[in-house]
Amino acid sequence: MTETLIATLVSGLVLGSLYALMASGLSVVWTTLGVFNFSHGALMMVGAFIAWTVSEAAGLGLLAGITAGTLAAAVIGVIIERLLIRPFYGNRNMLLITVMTTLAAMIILEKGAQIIWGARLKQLPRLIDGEVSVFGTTISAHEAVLAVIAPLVLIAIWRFTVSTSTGRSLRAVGQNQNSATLIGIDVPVAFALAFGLSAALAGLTGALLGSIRFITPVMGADPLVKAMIVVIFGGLGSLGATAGAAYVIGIIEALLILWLGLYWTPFVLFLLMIIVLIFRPNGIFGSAE
Amino acid sequence: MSNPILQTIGSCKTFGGLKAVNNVSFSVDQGEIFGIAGPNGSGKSTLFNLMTGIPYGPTSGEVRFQGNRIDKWPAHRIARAGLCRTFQKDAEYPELTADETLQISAVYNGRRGGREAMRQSARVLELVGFAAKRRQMRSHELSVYEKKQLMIASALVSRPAVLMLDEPASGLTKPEIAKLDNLLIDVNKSGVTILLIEHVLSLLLSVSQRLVVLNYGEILAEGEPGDVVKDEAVIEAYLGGRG
Amino acid sequence: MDHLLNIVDVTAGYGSITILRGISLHLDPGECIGLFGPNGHGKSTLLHTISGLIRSTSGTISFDGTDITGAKPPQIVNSGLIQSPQGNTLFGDMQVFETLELAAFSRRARKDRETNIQKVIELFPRLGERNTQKAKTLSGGERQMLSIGCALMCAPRLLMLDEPTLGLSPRLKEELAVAVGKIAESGIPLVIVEQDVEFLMSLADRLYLVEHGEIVREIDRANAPGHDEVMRLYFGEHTH
Amino acid sequence: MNPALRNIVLPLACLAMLALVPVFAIDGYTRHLFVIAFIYAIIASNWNLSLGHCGVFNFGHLSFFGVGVYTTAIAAKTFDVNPWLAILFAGVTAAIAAFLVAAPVARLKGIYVVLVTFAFSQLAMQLVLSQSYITGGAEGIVRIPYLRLGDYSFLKDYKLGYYYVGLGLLVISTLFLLAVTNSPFGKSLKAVRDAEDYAAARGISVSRQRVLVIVLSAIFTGIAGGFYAIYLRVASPEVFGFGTLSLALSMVLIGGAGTTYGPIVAALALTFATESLAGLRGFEEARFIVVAVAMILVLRLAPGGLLGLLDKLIPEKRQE
Amino acid sequence: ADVIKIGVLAPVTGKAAADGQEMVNGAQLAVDELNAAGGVAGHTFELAVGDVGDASADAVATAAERLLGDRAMGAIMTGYASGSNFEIEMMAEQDMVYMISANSAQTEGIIKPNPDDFGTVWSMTPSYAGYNTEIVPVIEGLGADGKLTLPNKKVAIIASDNPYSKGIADGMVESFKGAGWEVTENDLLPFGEINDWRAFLAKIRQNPPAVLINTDYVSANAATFMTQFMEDPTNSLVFIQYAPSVPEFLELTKEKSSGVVYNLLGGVLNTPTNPRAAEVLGKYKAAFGNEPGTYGPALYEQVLIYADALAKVGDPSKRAAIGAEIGKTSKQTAMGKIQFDPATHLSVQSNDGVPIQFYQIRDGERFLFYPDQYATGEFAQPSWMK
Ligand SMILES: Nc1ncnc2c1ncn2[C@@H]1O[C@H](COP(=O)(O)OP(=O)(O)OP(=O)(O)O)[C@@H](O)[C@H]1O
Ligand SMILES: Nc1ncnc2c1ncn2[C@@H]1O[C@H](COP(=O)(O)OP(=O)(O)OP(=O)(O)O)[C@@H](O)[C@H]1O
Ligand SMILES: [Mg+2]
Ligand SMILES: [Mg+2]
Repeated sequence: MTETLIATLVSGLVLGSLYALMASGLSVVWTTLGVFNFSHGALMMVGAFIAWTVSEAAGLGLLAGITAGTLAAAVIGVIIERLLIRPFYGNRNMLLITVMTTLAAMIILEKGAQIIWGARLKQLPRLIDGEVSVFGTTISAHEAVLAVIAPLVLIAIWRFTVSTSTGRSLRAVGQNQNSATLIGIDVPVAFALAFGLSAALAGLTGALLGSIRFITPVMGADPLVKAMIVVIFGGLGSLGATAGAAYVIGIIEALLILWLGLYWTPFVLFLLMIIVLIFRPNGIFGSAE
Repeated sequence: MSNPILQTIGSCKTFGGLKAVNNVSFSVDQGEIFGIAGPNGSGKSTLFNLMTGIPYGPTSGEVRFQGNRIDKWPAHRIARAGLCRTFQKDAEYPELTADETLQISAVYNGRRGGREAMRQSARVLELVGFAAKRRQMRSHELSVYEKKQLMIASALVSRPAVLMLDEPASGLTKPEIAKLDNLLIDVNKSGVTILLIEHVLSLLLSVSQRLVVLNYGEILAEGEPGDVVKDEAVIEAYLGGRG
Repeated sequence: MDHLLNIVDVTAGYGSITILRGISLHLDPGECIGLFGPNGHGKSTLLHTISGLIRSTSGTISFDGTDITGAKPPQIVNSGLIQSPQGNTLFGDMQVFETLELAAFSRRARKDRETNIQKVIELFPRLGERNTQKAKTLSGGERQMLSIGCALMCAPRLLMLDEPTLGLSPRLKEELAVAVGKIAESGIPLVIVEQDVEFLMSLADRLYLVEHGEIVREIDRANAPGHDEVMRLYFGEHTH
Repeated sequence: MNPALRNIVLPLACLAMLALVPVFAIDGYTRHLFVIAFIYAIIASNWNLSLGHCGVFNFGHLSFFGVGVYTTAIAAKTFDVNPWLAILFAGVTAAIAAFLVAAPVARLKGIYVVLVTFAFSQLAMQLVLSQSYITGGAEGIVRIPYLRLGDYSFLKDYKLGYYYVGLGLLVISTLFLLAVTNSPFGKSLKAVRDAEDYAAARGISVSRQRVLVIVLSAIFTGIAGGFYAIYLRVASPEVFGFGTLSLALSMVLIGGAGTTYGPIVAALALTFATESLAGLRGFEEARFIVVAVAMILVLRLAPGGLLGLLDKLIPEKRQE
Repeated sequence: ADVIKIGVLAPVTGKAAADGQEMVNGAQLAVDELNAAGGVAGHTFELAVGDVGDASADAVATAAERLLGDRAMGAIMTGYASGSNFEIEMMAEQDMVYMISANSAQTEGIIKPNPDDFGTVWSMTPSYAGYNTEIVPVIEGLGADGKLTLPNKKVAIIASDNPYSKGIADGMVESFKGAGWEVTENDLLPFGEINDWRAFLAKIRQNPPAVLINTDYVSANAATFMTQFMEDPTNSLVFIQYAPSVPEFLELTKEKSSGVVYNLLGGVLNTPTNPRAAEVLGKYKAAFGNEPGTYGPALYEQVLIYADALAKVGDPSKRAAIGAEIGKTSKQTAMGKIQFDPATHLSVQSNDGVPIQFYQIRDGERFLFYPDQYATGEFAQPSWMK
């Protein structure tokens, strides 16, 4: 019994780390710019495909692949910001319109990827092959690595946005562009920066996912939903909240799978979330006004 | 002869450690103009908030209005009961015109039919001196002053028993303040009780019949405006040298 | 003519509406000018245009000899032309101190950030007390203080205050007057938009009366019409 | 352009044209496209009521449609209720479902609503899939009875009947929306959307308006779902899928959130735009890209939506 | 000579695009071949594609309507277009020739009540009943022949919540119970992407069965299942429904899938005794450069069967007649000998008609080991089993 429980907790942590990675980028643009980027999943997909092309097709090795994927996603992110977000700053319906434009971006990226790479599944090799045993439960070494990388990445971004002047300027721009401008922040640059950062995270996540899931044009859909859930559920306040939520959801999910089986887990998970949000309308870690 | 229409009894509002309003009790008589002054951050607006339940009620203490305890009522119910406030930050419905803004206030309070509501709106807008030619403009295009006018008008059109104004004169020119002065007197004559938060002394002192001064969330002084402004503590905390 | 700030025949507005109809004014080093006039007649719009938030449709604005018409706001701020906007809400979810630190954003400002913060706190002790509170929960007056504080953090070489006394208690008004006086003495030239004419006259060397987006009257200390004159101007025009 | 022209003459003219379409479009395919477009137009314009007018980010709107689809399907197939009645039932059940969602949502702000409503639609889908003995699970319900009037079968005449039923529903739904949005209630929605506290301070109950608007937006969405089921004679879980959602959403936003006719125009435009490209071989993915790009262009040229674009072309002279 | 359009209703975009594009390719192959041979009865052919995308009812209906609306349309082919096959109705209402290669349960459900209304609709796949029953005798047979040592008489089954997987799983449970086996696990998963089978596998490892069955036919899921099973394999024979037949499954799992067993009904019968299959596969590979799964060859054969019927009738507009002709088909195809059951319009399953084929994957090779008359190799005990 206890070892199954430990096994569950371990896989919960791994899940949590994955979710944290998926959500962190989304959280960055959301908490800074108040833009909900529906192309975030697609950016992961692009990262994965580029990584695959560089690493497998071109045979330059996995690390080169991952780097390329991250960078490529970042570039595309900046382009998306420039063409699909920037024109709508200050529009009263900005949130809604950008939902639409980023959805459009998602479509373009997914269909584009299908034209370029075709519909057949692809997969990357793992960072480290084989399994490691944590507290007597075997998980793939690759996922173990992810579980370590995720928190590090999160802490890095968090430090950046709260305690560096640049990081703060991103938050400022999101909250009041006029004031930001009046203290000399270059709003467009800030927006581009935030978006590039977020997209880079997406690309990295995608490239890492590409080794444990299959790379297809629509592979981003599920992570996007997960990320959305985590970000909102955590409370839109901060990255900390996002990370917290990621692990909470991960572990709850694992436990539910253990007790209810895979079939009813999503159902109950959603139910739980609705209930929590009814009682904590600003998310589990959101600061109550 | 005093018949209080609005009372707070030991009202408190705390934010974490901070006691923004600390055990404040006073009562406002039917038909008077009641002034509230105090240094910045002394809890005036918070007092309005907890009385109107927007966005929060008191942490503890009672609020009584026309004999009922209202501190647990939802905000809109309090408003309909006739406790109508304005905000310190200018608030507006960006996409609605002045007419529409007033129309909904009228309908959701007096529950009067659309046409009647329109007539009312026109009257009130004129009363507050809102330029007729601007009535069809969307609120977000209005100037700061016009937004203020509109906010007061929308309060008046919902036939309040008590009108609560949070710094209506801030940012107004002398002439505008003069107009506001007259307006308040007229409204008050028509039987509306007025609560007035104001830093513009000329206005505050000329209209209010009674005055409380808050400091650090507590009542520092209360009474005839004339006397209150002579109070040493008030001068020290609020008025400063000019007196 | 080497005015520090020189505005020649500027027109500007929002979309199809023109607000400023050919405004010209100037300010010399070490000088302090005041703008007053009825609400909604374009004072804030003028400041916005100077800061580059709104593009002027014609006319030229030059600061410190260089033409900044249509320059980008960050450039303008970097050159030390700072504005504290009207009724500002600042960054709702940021704490008071964070905001002040951030305000020293331009390279020029960043180097003496710490000393400036101290200055601001001296000026508004209240901000010290509230240092970790979120801006959106500050009281009206506190917000006003923070807004001015930010402007000071930007290491201004010319400071524009839009209705700085808005919502300040009488006592604080006095203190602010003193403070602004100090700022002026410290050699920073000022443009002050203000409704409280006493406040204005106690500080400004020259006053401009703004109406319908035009300068209708310039009042100089020299040919000072005196307080009542100004008042009359004021009451005189209010039937329009 | 002149408001009267814009709000009355133009729509009536369009309606007249739509009424005449079947005279020229005699083939089932074109008419089918119109029917589908009408259904999406109803979904989008009603969604716009909660999303555009009241700012409630209800991402569960399509699940009201789904509820409608299955209500009618089950009523007509399993309990052989008359299809016409079954379609009306859909409106009722959808409204009830909407009330269930609205209750928790009413207290939530902005983006949080997205999560709860999205979660709700997922729950709905899971229920449909798991209760396969009622809903047919992933297989769905097929061979649903079709519409008849007397002994006239709507399967005849290349969908002529369905065309006019669809158009009729769209007209009724639009009149309903116009009535709502022009009423003080409609105005109060915008107030609640833009300034909650202010609205509350003027006696408007924020949560009540939210609940109401969600329920109202569900009625015709559900009916449209019912019609969809009867028309295609199938109910399958894909209606809860993300594809339909994003399509409808794009119609709302391209049409212009907050306008009544916008989403309808967009629905027709998008349906035919996508379809006109659908025939091309080897162009299957590219066609989505083209449409997406078109969407972006519209949004950039007219953030106010298609109708906004119309106003730009024919600028209305503003009264100073 | 005029041109007859042949419609392909397929998920060319979206999740199932890989299948969809293979369907189109298969049909294209046949059409090119027919045209090269100068057409049929003086008609040449042209392909028209109707994309059903995510298979939402209106997408399917719209695509179908577009094809149906085309006056030159002679027949419509598909592997599968919707989960429910509801489009069969639309086809039948207009006497459109419509041939399907999957979802035979749904097809049967719609047609069986009154087959005469569906004279033009025919399914290349036989009833799936075989999937439910055949597995038990085959496995027990292996045991009896000593090719496989069964540690116990336990079986664990996991299915995904869609009619295909669920139906087959239920059927298997019946058969195994009937044969006196103990069903230790019988789990159901939500239909869709499954990235983590470990919870289920954990239970398996608690109580290892002799046979472990997964009826989730999505190749990605199956591949994940296989890799995660191999992280810590138990002493069980692994059987996966359909998925291993998809070429990618091999590419994805590589050596990890060595030993897994699957079966096919109406799949390509690639064996020396049916040279037809090798020929078709060869053509496909030559034309499109990759190994097809089932749908490429299936649609290729569908088009040719239609062409034969057309050749007999002559006039493409006599679709009812053509439908009837198709019904009479008796032809050796890549899937074996096709004959249709007039009661259900499904092809008939039998060892010398369309057989059920059992395969084992070993070192990246597929070995057909049952029925014996088609066998291309012996079954060998998987390396992870003792
Ligand atoms: N939501 C909140 N969270 C924390 N502190 C708050 C909150 N709202 C108000 N405060 C604090 O409570 C005190 C009283 O605020 P209030 O707005 O009532 O002051 P005020 O008297 O209206 O001042 P002013 O005249 O400047 O408007 C202030 O110090 C303010 O910072
Ligand atoms: N965003 C906007 N869109 C359209 N018109 C605007 C906008 N902002 C301001 N205006 C108009 O510009 C005119 C001038 O506004 P401005 O704020 O400059 O006046 P002001 O002199 O600063 O008044 P106040 O003393 O009240 O601040 C007003 O009539 C106002 O209606
Ligand atoms: Mg206040
Ligand atoms: Mg101003």
